[in-house]
Amino acid sequence: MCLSNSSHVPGLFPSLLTVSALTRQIRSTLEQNFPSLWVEGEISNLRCPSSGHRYFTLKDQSSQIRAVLFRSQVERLKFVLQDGLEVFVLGRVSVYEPRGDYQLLLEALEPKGIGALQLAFLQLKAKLEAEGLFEPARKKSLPQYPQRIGLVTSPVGAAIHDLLTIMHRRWPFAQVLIAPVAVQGDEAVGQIVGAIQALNELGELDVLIVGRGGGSLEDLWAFNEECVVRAIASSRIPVVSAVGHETDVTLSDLAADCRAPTPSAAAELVVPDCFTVRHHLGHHQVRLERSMRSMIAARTVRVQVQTGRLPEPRLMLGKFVQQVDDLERQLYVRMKHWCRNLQMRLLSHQSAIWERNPLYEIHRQQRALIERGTRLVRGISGCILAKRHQTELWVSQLNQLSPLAVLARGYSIVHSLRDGKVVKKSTDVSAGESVRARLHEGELICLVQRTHPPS
Amino acid sequence: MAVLKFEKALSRLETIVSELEGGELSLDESLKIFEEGVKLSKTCLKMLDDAERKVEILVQDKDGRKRIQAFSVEDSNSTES
Amino acid sequence: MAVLKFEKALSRLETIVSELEGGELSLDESLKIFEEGVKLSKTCLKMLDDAERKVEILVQDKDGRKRIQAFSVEDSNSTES
Amino acid sequence: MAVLKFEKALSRLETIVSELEGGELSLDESLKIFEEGVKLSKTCLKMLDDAERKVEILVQDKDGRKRIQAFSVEDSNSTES
Amino acid sequence: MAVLKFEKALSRLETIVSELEGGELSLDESLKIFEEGVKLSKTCLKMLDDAERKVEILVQDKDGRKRIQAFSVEDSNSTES
Amino acid sequence: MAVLKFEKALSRLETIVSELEGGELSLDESLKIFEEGVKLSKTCLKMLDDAERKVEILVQDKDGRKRIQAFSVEDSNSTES
Amino acid sequence: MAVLKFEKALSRLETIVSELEGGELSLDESLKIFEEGVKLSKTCLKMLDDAERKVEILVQDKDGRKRIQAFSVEDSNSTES
Repeated sequence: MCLSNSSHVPGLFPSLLTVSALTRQIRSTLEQNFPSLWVEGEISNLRCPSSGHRYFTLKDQSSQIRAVLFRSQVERLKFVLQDGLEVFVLGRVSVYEPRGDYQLLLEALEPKGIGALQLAFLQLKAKLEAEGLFEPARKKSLPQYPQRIGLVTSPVGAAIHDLLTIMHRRWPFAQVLIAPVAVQGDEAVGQIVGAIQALNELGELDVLIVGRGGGSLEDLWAFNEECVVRAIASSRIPVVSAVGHETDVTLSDLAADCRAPTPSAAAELVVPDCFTVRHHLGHHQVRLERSMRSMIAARTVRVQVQTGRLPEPRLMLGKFVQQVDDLERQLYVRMKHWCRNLQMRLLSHQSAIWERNPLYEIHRQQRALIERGTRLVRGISGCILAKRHQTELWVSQLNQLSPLAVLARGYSIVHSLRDGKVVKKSTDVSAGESVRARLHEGELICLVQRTHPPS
Repeated sequence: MAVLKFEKALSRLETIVSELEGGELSLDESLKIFEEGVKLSKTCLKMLDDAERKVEILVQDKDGRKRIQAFSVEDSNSTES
Repeated sequence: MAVLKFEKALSRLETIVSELEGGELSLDESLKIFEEGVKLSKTCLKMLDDAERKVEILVQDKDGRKRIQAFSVEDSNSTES
Repeated sequence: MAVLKFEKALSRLETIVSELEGGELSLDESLKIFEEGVKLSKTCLKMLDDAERKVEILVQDKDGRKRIQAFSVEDSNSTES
Repeated sequence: MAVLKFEKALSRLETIVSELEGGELSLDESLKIFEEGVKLSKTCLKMLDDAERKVEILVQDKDGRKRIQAFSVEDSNSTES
Repeated sequence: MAVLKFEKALSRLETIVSELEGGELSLDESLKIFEEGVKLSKTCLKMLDDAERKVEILVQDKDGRKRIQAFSVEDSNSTES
Repeated sequence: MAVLKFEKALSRLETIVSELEGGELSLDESLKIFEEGVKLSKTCLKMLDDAERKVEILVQDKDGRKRIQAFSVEDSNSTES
């Protein structure tokens, strides 16, 4: 501003000049001789003060010149100035009077070698990359089965037609909300950013598709604009970018959670195939049922196995029956044994009694008795015999003394029959009496005829 | 059920299938989640069957108020053609 | 009985089988747990039958029918192989 | 008699056998406890018969019967193989 | 006679044996206690017979029969083996 | 005769023998006592015979028979020896 | 006679035998005590015979006899085994 003011002051004193006058002359001279012209050089010593102007030195191998790019121009630049950038600049030569520095006042600035858009693209990409906007970690995963899908694109044209057609064919289930935007031109950036934000505010959307059909770099440029890229990156709803053709990658593509080369591709990417899903569901149902049935079957087998292991009642009880049988048998055996024991004892007593029966004693007594009987008989016999001997002794003596011997010698004894007296004198009897005369053998009965007196 | 997202349903279904296939569940639990799974799967299928094509467009009124209205593909076609 | 869980019942059945196999029990105890075991086994089988029926019912509607037969074949094949 | 436990009866029977074995009893006493023992053993056997009948009934339920036999066969096969 | 205990009889028998062995008795007394002894021993044998018969009867009813024979066989086998 | 004791008779006989030996008697008296003596001696012998017979009879009782013969034999033997 | 004890009779018999052997008795007395002696001896013999018969009857009791043989056999068997 100051420079432009001084350039309108004419020079009055050629010989003696004030610094200001000279400077003013130099300035006008320079400005007249060096109208707008293109200069090629490399940016260095770039300063970016808060005024928004850019100050730097343009240099080549051997020379350098100061250059200023005013804020209005800066704002029009797609790319960002930086040291070392080879540029073509369009500007006028002028002098900054307070310092006497001459400098180029730039009207335009183009990067050397590549286009400005290209450069801007690269610069923004580098910047956003440095910020980590494109980090895979930031990327949200897309819903597999989106119900509500937001479309940020132009409501007219083949792109949206194809997209809707494909989407409905694959996923009739989807509800689509179109946020119509201009996809190129001055309004595009603002509308796109606004639409993204509006759809985010609406909520209930599962995924956004932001994009347009193919076009030139310029056509697609809105999707390289920083605020669009940032809007995409900061969307709470996952964003699928679908810009242009396959070869064109925009910064929006990089910032989006997923990139589809074309809107049609985005449709296929965002929604699943309905047939596949049905199949998937069916498969799940099969697996559900199969696992449930196999679980039931496995449990049934387990129960059956356990049930099979339950003992046969007869076997289970058999043990107890055996116990009882065994005890009963023992009982019987013991009792029999006990009875037998008693029997043995009894029999031993019995045989002892038997052995000591009184028969022996009886027989002994019998023998003793017989012996006594013998002695008894012998005793009486002896007694009788003794008496017989004695008797016989006396009898024999008697016989020896028998008076019958006298008779034997011829004597006889006469007894009176009348009185039985022995007749010793003839007078003892009278004639006519009878007498008996005893002879040695026999007797005589005699009649006394006469008596003779003793002589 | 309307608020249940299809995806949530399907995900739950998948969890259920895994759990059932894992075989670590009790019979009761299995039956319960099996029932849930079958219902989910049917619900999902029904959702697919019942799906109606719905396309809307977000429009801005003169006074800047946003509004959603139906949009037909034919519209876009017709404008194109 | 309804509150008795299948797994608890099966586990109890297993315990009973072990105890019966151990053979350390008194007659009364044996009888008691044998009876319990038989009842448990029946209960378990009934629960499984019920579960199977429930599965059938859950699975067999409208278009479910066909699918189940298909499943069954598939299932039996898979166990055979 | 129903309240007499099998084990108690069996234990009494064992005591009786021991006492008979000891041989300290009189013939009368022996006979008396022998008689008691025989009755006990019959009681025990009757209890076992009753128990068996009861258990058979438990096991021979309608479809229970078959199943258990089936199990047995299955079981024996599985142990053979 | 019924009130005479077996053991008392046996003890009396023992006394009789001792007295008979002592040989201090008169013929009459000997005869008397010998007779008593013989009668006692017969009585005792009868009591044992009765006891044994009772044992058999107790053991041998209905199904008892078989079992006892089984026991006997078993017993003899077990002692043989 | 019955009242006459054997010993008295024998004594009388002895007296008679003595008187006869004395020779103081008349022939007639002698004859008389001699005759008495003869009678006495017969009586005595008869008494002895009677006694022997009585012994025989006493010994030869019904059941005694055998035994008595034994005695007799024994007797004869013993007298022989 | 029944009250006459055997031993007393025997003792009396002995006295009689001694007296007879003493030879101091008159024939009458001898005969008398001989008769007594014979009677005593017969009585005693009868007593002995009776006792013998009684013993034999006691000993030769049918049942008793057999049993003893049976026992003996059994006994010998049991001791053999």
